Amino acid sequence: MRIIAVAAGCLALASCQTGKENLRPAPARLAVYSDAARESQIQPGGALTEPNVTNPDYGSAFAISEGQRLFDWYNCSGCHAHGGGGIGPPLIKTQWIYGGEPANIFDTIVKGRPNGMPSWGGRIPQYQIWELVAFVRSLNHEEPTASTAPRGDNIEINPANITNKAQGETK
Amino acid sequence: MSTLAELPSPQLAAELEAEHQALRRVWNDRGGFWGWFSVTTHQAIGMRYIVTAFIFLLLGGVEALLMRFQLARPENTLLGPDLYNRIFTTHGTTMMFLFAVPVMEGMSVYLVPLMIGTRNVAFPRLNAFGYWMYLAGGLVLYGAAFFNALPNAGWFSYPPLSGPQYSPGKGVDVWAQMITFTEISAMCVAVEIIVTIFRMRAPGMSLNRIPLFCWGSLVQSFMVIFAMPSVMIASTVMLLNDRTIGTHFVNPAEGGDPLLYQHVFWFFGHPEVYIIFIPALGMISSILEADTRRGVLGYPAIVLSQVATAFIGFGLWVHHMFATGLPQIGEAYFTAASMMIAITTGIIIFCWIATLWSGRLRLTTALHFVFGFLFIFVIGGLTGVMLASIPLDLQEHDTYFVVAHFHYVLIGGALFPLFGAFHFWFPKFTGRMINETLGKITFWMLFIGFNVTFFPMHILGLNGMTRRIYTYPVEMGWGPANALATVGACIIALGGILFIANVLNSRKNGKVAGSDPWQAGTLEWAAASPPEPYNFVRLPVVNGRYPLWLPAEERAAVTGMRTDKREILITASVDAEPQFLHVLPSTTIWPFLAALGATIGLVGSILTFSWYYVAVVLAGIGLLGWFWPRRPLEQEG
Amino acid sequence: MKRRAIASFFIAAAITLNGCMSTRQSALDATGIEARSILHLWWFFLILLGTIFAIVMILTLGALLRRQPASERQFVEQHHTPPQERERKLSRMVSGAGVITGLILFALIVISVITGKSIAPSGASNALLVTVHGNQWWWYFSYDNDDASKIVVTANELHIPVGRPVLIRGTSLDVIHSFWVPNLMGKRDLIPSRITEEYLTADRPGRFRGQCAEFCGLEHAKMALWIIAEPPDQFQAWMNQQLQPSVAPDDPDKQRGLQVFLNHECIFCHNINGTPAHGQVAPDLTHLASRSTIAAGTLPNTKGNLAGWIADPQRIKPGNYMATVPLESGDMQPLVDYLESLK
Amino acid sequence: MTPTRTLELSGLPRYDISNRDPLFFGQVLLCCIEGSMFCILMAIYFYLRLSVDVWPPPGVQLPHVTAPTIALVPLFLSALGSYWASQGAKKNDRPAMLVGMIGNLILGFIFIGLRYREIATLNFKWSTDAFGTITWTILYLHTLDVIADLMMTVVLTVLIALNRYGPKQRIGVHVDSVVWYFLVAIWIPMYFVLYWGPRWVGTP
Repeated sequence: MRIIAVAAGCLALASCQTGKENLRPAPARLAVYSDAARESQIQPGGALTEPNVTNPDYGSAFAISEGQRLFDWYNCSGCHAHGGGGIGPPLIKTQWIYGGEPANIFDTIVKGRPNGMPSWGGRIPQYQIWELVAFVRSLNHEEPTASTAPRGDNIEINPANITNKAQGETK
Repeated sequence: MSTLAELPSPQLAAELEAEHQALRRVWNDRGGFWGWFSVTTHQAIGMRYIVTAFIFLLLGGVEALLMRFQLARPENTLLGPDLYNRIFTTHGTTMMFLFAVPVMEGMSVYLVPLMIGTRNVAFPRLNAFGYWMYLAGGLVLYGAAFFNALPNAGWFSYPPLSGPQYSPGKGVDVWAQMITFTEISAMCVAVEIIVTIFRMRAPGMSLNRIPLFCWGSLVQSFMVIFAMPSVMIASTVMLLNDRTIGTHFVNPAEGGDPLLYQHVFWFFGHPEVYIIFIPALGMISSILEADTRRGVLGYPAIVLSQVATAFIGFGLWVHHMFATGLPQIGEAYFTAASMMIAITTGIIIFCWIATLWSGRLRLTTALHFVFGFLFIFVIGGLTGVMLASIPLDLQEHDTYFVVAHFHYVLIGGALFPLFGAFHFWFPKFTGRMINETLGKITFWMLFIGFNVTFFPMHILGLNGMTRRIYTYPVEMGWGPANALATVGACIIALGGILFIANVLNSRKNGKVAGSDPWQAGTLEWAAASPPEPYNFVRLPVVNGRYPLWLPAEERAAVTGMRTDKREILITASVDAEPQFLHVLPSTTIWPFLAALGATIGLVGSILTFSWYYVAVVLAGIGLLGWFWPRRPLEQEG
Repeated sequence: MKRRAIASFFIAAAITLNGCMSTRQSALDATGIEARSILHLWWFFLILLGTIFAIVMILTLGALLRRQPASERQFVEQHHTPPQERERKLSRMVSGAGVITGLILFALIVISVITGKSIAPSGASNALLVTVHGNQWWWYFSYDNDDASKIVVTANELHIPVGRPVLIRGTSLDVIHSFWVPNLMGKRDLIPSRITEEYLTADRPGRFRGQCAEFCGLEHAKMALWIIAEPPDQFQAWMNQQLQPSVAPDDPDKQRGLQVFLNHECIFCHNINGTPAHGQVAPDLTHLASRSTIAAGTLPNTKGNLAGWIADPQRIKPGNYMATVPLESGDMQPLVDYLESLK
Repeated sequence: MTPTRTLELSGLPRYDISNRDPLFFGQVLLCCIEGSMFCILMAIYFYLRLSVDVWPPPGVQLPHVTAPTIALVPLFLSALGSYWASQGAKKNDRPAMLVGMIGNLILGFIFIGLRYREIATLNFKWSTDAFGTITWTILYLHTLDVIADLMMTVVLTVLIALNRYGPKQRIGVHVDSVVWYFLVAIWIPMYFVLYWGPRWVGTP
């Protein structure tokens, strides 16, 4: 029985964040960083360039999955593919041009970067940026395995493919 | 030992008393803390199954009440969508996997050795292992509640909704692994029940003399053997691996198919209904025999119908998938097969009605439940015929009509017989009579409450109320019928409380029952109430289908078996001629330890695949201890 | 408690009967050709099976209530079986009942297969082809047309002409959904990577509600749709109007509303023809104001509701994918004014 | 009411090392469970095969056929070892049991070695696509079963070698051989499905 308790404890450690679902973001998490080009350190929610800012969504399977959806919906995959890169740099890697800490990725999304990465500040609220950060980091196994999906369910985004398939053609 | 007092010769009485003492020494389980984990007698384990399953019934019932309160009025905000989804998933899962199947298994484990006249099941340690796995599975599911990881994708968890992307978190993994636990347990019981019935019947109990309840258990066990692997594949292999290591069984982007899961799941899921229902048929037959004072009319017809039901039951899984738009010719076949099953169940019911007509009725609580069963189950069966018709199914599928249908079939077809059986065998389980007046009040509360709850759901379904919705707008007009259903659910709950109170009270204060309070005909009533751990001082010899209804001078018993070992008699599979003697293992802690090892590994594997290896190694160590020969070794020769 | 229960029961009964009069969402109130043939089959089944149920119950109660002769009683108590002759007679009756059951079921199978054939998808030449995509938790509809510029796309509300068969060709882009408008036709699952089809034909004008019938996640309960059946000329007029690009904002307030729309997250997901907004993952808003509900049938389409929905979608439909977009004070009114002008 | 008439059975044998033992029945039922699992997996294989045009999908090599075909030889021969051991068990012939089981073990581990080599050279993983998934699953589960039964044989061999055995262990040897026959037999259809199936009914 004690061993079960220990095993349950391990499960608890790994999944207390895993199971968390914030369906309705708290008002504080709705902040939008409208001043995308600003270089000042003072921002709502604390100094973001500080590399030791932790992602409030760290380890949340729900947030990672939301981030995965937004990654497609906001067409990040248009440039970065599904993490492999294309027009934009690949996101599955060890070398980060602008830093790979949560705060750096957050900063990159908010401010944009030269050579094509648009600034998402002013458009999407803080909570979604953190979800995207969590997803991007999960691509590099920097989120707990227990909260990361091993594969997506990216059923053809383009419905035309399905029609073709139904008519007997292969993709 | 009231039975000994009636014996003719004092010398024989002394002999029997000595055998009884010796058997008691050999068969009594060890006491103490570790002794509790080492039990291997079938009465103890059967009772643990039954009690544990009733606790899960209680939990599932509380969940049902919560859902009913949420739906009692339109736009209710008692439970949010997330909590509601988790609760209905847990309710369905609990009722199917942690209550209905295990409780039927528990009844079989307890009653089958008594009814066929032997001392234990064929594999007592496997039996213990199966129980511990079942308990662990239940604890895993409910333990997950503390980690916000209750499953939320429905009790059949269709992908892609239950897949890695649309069900983040560990809920569905917990669900899938819980299935592994309960299926291992079900398979353990199935194997030992089949072997027990085939190899360990009392001398003379040829196949055509097996009590109908045992036929039910036998058919059910065979169904478990062939159906349960399918759900292991669906949940553990397909779903869990898709979710944890990225396989593509159901991922259409890489050549998988979400419908494949549905096929594999329902290839198990439909037989599952009969796995629950067929033992209940056996219970009804047993109650009827005792309370009509006659053997059931058409014994061969009932047996063959049960077997046929089992066979057909494997051929109609697609009727759960009519709305998915499969090819028409196949659908017509599945319509026909689904309706055919009404013939076999119909014949069984006609046999029972004929039995009732020609018997001498004794209106016990148990017989009340049989009548309740007939009313409810016939409605459920007839709505089932409707659902087998594709056009009607297209309208009724996944609505409250289906919810009503399967509650009529499962509560009517399994829970009512089970409650009847529990009242009927209560004296055997506890040695005391259950209070019949309270029992009848319980029956009426359950019967009325049930119909008030579920009958309006037929109408709700036809009026477009779909399954698994956590709320509905006022304009739909579903409010009153839902309110009524909630009232009915409260009546059921009160009936349940009364039942528990009656059981607890009668256990202490009921009238002492004696070995055969109902003057029934089958062997379990020849054992003491409650049975001694070895069941019979001397194994009975059987000369007819209802041995206890034969004149006393025609009865016989086996002598010459050792009383210093847990020895049982192996008889021929068909005609039950004695073949050889066989020693069963004694109490042992190893099944518990093996189950514990498997549990640790399987729980870990919810997080990471490699924990399966831990499960294999730990369970392997458990099995090693389990099978390691004890000194002194069995003598040769 | 009891009186309330009785009262509610009568209300429920009254509603059931009443259901046949109005066009509430119900399989018992068929307004389409397909639904009607299913309904006829249903009444046939109900009457036949109801009779069988009554007979079985009479037989059961007969066993309970009949007065048993003392001789018979004694015989059973003694021999644990009735006299042989009686047993044989009962067995014959059981066999007879079994045979009759078989015959009735055979008839039911035949009639059910025939009905099934009559409603099954087969090539109706003049059918209107509509593609439906189930999404978590809304419906995408597009009217097929060889000319790509004439494809009408809408969401959650489907207009169909009365009397003309409509071929619903569906799939899903996320999880399995099920398309169901009970007044018109049974349900059809929408399955990722598969195409499923069904025909429905409205035989009178009206508004018919449907909803998703396959559990599809958090907001499965709030995934409704409306089918509006109209006479063909009205339907054509509606189509023509839907083909127009969106109404350009004609006053500063609405112009500001459009700017708010374009400058916020809205633009990533929603499409409004005639503006730069071309998001494809959420309902098309080009003619939002022509629809009667928002959020997949969750709320009536009014300015107040729309404002409430935009301000806090997670309160109204917790878990849905509409982002909570923080707006500056003063932005909401123009935005709502603009959206509600998109006739 | 214990009856007075008796059936005297003290002369019955105390065990029977044959297919009449309950353990044999139980093991046959466990094999039925395993067998239905593998049948369902093969059904899944064909279901997935039939739902695509190209099998295996582009970019995936067929599993090599040579190594698994060679591996059939030790597999079949090892069944003879099992048979030898089970005959020995029935006759209580300790050397025969030992020879049979050790032979079975050696050949069994050769088979596992070849299986390991084969798996190591597959150019796809379970996470590549549906073809990889089902092929890996069948291979993995069968390998796991074979290893589990070999472990059981190791334990029994040790017991017999230590002379620490009685009738129960002899029945164990007999039943162990039955399991091995099952694992050999069930592999035959799966061998054809996995290696020849895609070659005969796959796309050229």
